[in-house]
Amino acid sequence: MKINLLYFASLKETLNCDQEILELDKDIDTIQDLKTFLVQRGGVWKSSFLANNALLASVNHQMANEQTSIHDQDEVAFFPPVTGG
Amino acid sequence: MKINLLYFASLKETLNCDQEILELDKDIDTIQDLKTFLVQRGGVWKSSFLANNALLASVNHQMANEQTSIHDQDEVAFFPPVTGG
Amino acid sequence: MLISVQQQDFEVNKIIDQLTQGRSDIGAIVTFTGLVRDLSKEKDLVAMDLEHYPGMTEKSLKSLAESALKKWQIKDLAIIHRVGRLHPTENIVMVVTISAHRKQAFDACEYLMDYLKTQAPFWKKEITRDGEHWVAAKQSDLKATSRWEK
Amino acid sequence: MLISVQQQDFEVNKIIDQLTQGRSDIGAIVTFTGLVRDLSKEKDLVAMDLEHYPGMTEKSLKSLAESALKKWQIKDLAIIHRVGRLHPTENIVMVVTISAHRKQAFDACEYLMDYLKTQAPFWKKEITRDGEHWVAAKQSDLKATSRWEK
Repeated sequence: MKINLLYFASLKETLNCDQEILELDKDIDTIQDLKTFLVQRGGVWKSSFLANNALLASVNHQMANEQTSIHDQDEVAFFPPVTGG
Repeated sequence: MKINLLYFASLKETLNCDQEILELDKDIDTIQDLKTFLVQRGGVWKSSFLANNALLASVNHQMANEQTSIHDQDEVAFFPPVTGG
Repeated sequence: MLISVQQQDFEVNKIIDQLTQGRSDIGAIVTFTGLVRDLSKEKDLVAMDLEHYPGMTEKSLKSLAESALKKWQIKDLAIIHRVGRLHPTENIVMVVTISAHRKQAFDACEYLMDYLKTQAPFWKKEITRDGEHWVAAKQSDLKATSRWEK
Repeated sequence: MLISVQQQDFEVNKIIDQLTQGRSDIGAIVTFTGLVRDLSKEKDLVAMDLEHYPGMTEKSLKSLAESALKKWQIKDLAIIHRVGRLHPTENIVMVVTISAHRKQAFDACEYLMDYLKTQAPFWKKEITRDGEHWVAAKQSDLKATSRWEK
């Protein structure tokens, strides 16, 4: 399946990446699976997605958690805790 | 002693009086004494100052109570509970 | 501190500008505006007469403002109250508080309105198609005020 | 309901006018305005960059607004949030609530601000003379939000 993956704020800068289209294996079902996949890239990816428990995720503009499932054509995003207002 | 006495809002209308200069006997020391004096006028004065426990009083622009003392040249006012804002 | 009892209308923007001008330490501005409303289905409220006690009203608002500046971490505040004849949808009162953080500005603004409603010598008379009547003081306003005394 | 994520500034008066136009059932208007402040004594904050998640931010504000309209007896509300580069003393955010009675307007406005601070995808980066850094989320904001869940 194919997903559109976005990164925001400090995470975007750390990864030096704001967006990518990802082809994923069928065994990646949830946000947790996706994080594990990203950790395997090593370097800043490993440190960002392994260590950072405060990291938030959304699927199709809805806040998500580790168990939220991912489907083909989804827009998934990772970002740090929000600080607007 | 001489005091300047003011009435406001519904009380002013009931008494049909907004202000009077009063010459008072020396035995009138407090707001309570003044109320008793006004009750003696009878009619609407009696009903207004005897029955109306919610009536508020001020002496020289400060909120007063039954025991607040009155002095020569004071500005005293009686009025119903406030309803501004 | 900006305190005014006046017949003419006020503009929220202008009061905010007056309070914040030349400051860079303000992170939060809270305003409350009270209006003449007509809640009856018949829309029978023609006007509202606002009476006050000249001299005492201003002093009472000033002393209320001073107590708020002591009680809350706010940088400044404004209280504007209109008097005379007002009509439905017209402004009656405005309170503005400015502070570094939002919680203090919110609390101070509510505190000021609660006390103003029960302590400042203003009286409302409603002019309706069926006649005139003085607005009765509300128990809920007294309760709202008492919560700050804990 | 008026929701906007925009680069340009807003005017409190105009937002209030838009919300209250043609209504005579409004007795209370509460506004909150959040500004860029420079609390440091050295006045070393040069600018604030507001990043957001286009698409999700608007949806998140809309769903927050809907929850407030359900939870509180308010007649309408506005949420305006600026994005892009802002400077000290400039407006960041404004929330307006209108209702018949003041308590509901105050509570709804605080509720909206608390949730906006912890739920809506905005991120602040401070540009100072010493460099840039992302603003950290505050524990106090999370606490402020949780009190509405009781």
